[in-house]
Amino acid sequence: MIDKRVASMAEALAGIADGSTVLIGGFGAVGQPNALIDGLIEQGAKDLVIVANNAGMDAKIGLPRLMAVGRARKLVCSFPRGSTVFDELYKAGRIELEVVPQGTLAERIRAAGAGIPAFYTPTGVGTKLAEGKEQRHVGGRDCILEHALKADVALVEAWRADRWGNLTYKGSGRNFNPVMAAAATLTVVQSQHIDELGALDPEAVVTPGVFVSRVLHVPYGDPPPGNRRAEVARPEAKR
Amino acid sequence: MIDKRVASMAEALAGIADGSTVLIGGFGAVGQPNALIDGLIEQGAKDLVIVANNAGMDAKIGLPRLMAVGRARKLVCSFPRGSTVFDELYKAGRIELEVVPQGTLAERIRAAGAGIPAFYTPTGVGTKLAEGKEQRHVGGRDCILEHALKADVALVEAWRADRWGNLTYKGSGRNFNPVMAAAATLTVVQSQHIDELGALDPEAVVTPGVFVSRVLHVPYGDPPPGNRRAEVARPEAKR
Amino acid sequence: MKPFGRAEMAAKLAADIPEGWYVNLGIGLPTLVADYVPAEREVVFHSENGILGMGPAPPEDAVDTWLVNAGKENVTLRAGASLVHHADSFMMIRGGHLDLCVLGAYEVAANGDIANWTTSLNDAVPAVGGAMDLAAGAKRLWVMMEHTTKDGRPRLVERCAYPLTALAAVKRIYTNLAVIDVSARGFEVRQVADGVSFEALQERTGAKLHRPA
Amino acid sequence: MKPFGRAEMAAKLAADIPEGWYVNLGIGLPTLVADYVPAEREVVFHSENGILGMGPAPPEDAVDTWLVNAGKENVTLRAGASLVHHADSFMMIRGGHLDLCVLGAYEVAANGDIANWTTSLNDAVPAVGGAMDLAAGAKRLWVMMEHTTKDGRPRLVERCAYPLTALAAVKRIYTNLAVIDVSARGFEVRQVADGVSFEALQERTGAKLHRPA
Repeated sequence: MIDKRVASMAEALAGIADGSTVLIGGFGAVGQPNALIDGLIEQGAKDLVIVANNAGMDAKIGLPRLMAVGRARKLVCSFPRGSTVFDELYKAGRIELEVVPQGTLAERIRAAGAGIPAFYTPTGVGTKLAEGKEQRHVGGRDCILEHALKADVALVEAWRADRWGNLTYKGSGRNFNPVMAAAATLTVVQSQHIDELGALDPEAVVTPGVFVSRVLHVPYGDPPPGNRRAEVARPEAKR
Repeated sequence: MIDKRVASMAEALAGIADGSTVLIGGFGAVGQPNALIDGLIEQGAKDLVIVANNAGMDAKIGLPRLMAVGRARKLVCSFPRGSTVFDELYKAGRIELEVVPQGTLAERIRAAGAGIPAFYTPTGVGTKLAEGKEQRHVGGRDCILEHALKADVALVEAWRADRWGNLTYKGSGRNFNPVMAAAATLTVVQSQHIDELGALDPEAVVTPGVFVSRVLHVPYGDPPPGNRRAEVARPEAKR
Repeated sequence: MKPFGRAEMAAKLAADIPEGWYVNLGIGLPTLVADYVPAEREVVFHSENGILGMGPAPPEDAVDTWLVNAGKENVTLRAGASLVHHADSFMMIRGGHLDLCVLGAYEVAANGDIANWTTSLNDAVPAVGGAMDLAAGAKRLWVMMEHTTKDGRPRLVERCAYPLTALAAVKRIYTNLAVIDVSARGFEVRQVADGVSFEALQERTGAKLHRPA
Repeated sequence: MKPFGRAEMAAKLAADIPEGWYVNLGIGLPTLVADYVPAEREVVFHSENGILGMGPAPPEDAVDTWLVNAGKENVTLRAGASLVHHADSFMMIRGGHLDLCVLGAYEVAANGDIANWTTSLNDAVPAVGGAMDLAAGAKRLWVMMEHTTKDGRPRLVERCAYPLTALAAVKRIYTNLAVIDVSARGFEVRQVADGVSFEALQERTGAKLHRPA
């Protein structure tokens, strides 16, 4: 019987080595595998290269805490702004940063999962982020060559999972999670719900189990409220 | 009001020009937009470059008929075998053929939809299909450079559609359809069912409407039975 | 001189979006535009994090915290919405499927170059988000920004001083003083705020302005 | 000499697939393998056209014609199955996520080269399907084929004469006469059919055979 469910956090994160590249899903506070990140701090792996869209907000949980306790050597990220923890570490020269355009980041991770070692893209041409990259006119546009971003570990938050590792997500919690799940050697999932095999509609599975290594049941609850809308005089007739 | 539904086949296929590159979904008989192909014959566009996984089976309908009446200049295809119509045209030198590995075909079409003009892949390296292609060692393997396959038109069969052009598929009818829907300037859909806007679960939409131009309601029915299994002595205890 | 307010800028831009367009609104000022598109004119709003068909902010007592936009604000879904993952979401952006993207900017040059992601090569924390993908990928890029910096330096310039986001990408600019097209000739003034003369606008602009052809 | 029958070849290969593997079976002979994996040993079968978790052929009175495998035969779904589009399906193949692919072949060379898609450079209609993707992408490639052609020429050769499908890809070969590994040394005989001597096998093989180390 294929059973990717694990009973404990220790089992979920067993074997993650120092120096690993770790993909972490989530966008804002939604779809962030915070329990797994806290587990990774416990687990003790250090010198990590973390790949995540944001550097996190709340210093007390998840990614900022991982960085605060000094486990991250480098952050690969599209939008590291807003994290006081990262800010201080970065200014102190205690963490490296690779800024990657968000779409290029998603595509580089997808490429790793899809066996595409490199691809051309017009995104970033003529900017500071293209420095040192091969440039080429292809398909009628100037492009740069970007490489697959393959990882040792992916930490993923799902809404539903079964023992084969099939996953669904909730709302905008999907974001980077399905893309990252396919791009790592070891993909560890914290899932809000665990279903019987066969309970998930085959048409509705977003991440097929082939991409998943371990599933831990973490009834994490809902994410905290998002940011407040910018204050501005609103018109009478809203859409 | 956004309303991509059209009332007639003529409206669905209006404006398709001679010389167009046309993506046609389907794998075997499943998910093939046969009504649209027959409509395209009626519409009259000629000198077409057809991109499809198979060359079709039944000479009386769909793609083989399109080729039989001389509208296709070239077929881009992974598995053109099994079509007597194509066979005869090809042997008579009356149609060009570009054979593309099935995964490279899917990825080239996906790349067109994703704004990736070219990518490297190990598939095909050292084979006849790599001839004339740039070869490069990248990501630790020998790879060839493959280009996006962008099209003027995509013909797609869907199971459900709404007036915004959101689509779902049925069973293995998904195949190339969602990939092709995103890769053409004009994407025309024949859908078995038309739903009210909002009836499709946002989590279950496979092709978001942004990729779709026109939707025609064609309650086409079920595909014919597939091939028979190869005959062989079967063991007592089947799985 | 009576400059456009932020709400006025947003309304003005919203009025220029025809029904049926697929639109991505950048975080900050551009987000306001959605409030000025009436629901009966169907415009489909996209958010980088995988939402197509985003609706307005929810009432405070009915917030679904599983739905955030690119600015991490809670949002709603309209009928007809769909949810996709990040690679599929950026496929819409990078594949040229969005009709319009609206971004804020530090500077726009007369050739359409845009600088909007970092104010200095030695920024403490540079952050680009999806700006480069949007600027390079959308069918058209419009910018919403103040016409000048707080200390009066022009943001519409001959050549951007700040690090670029994309080359020759901007098609139109909505500022507190004017609406300006970026054409082959450079900056073309479409509209000015009440009491703003062409000459006064030119004075606050770092590159030559043209009257519409 | 008592060669393995087709069913026996399929059963032998099936016995070598451990529980938990993700497996793609090529059209034709390899398709039979699935029938010999008992349901209680969970092996997940993949089909190029977007099925993961394929089950056996349906009973004749309960065919869902919306489900076909790569050979266009009607199939079923197991509990735990999922359906994806073609690019996502080939992502599983090309991204190295499948543990095993089993293909038929015209020839396999001692260095693991495989020729299985066209028998001549001037074939009337060449057709490759997913063979090149599978051969280049799966974690391991096993081949099932007759040991020789109908007129007795070896299919296990020093160097393929037919157009190649992939370089150095094959790890093991199941023929009607033997099971043979492809190692750094070349062909290594794991097992022979009853009454087939090593010498008789070598005679029917176009490259040097090695006894297992």
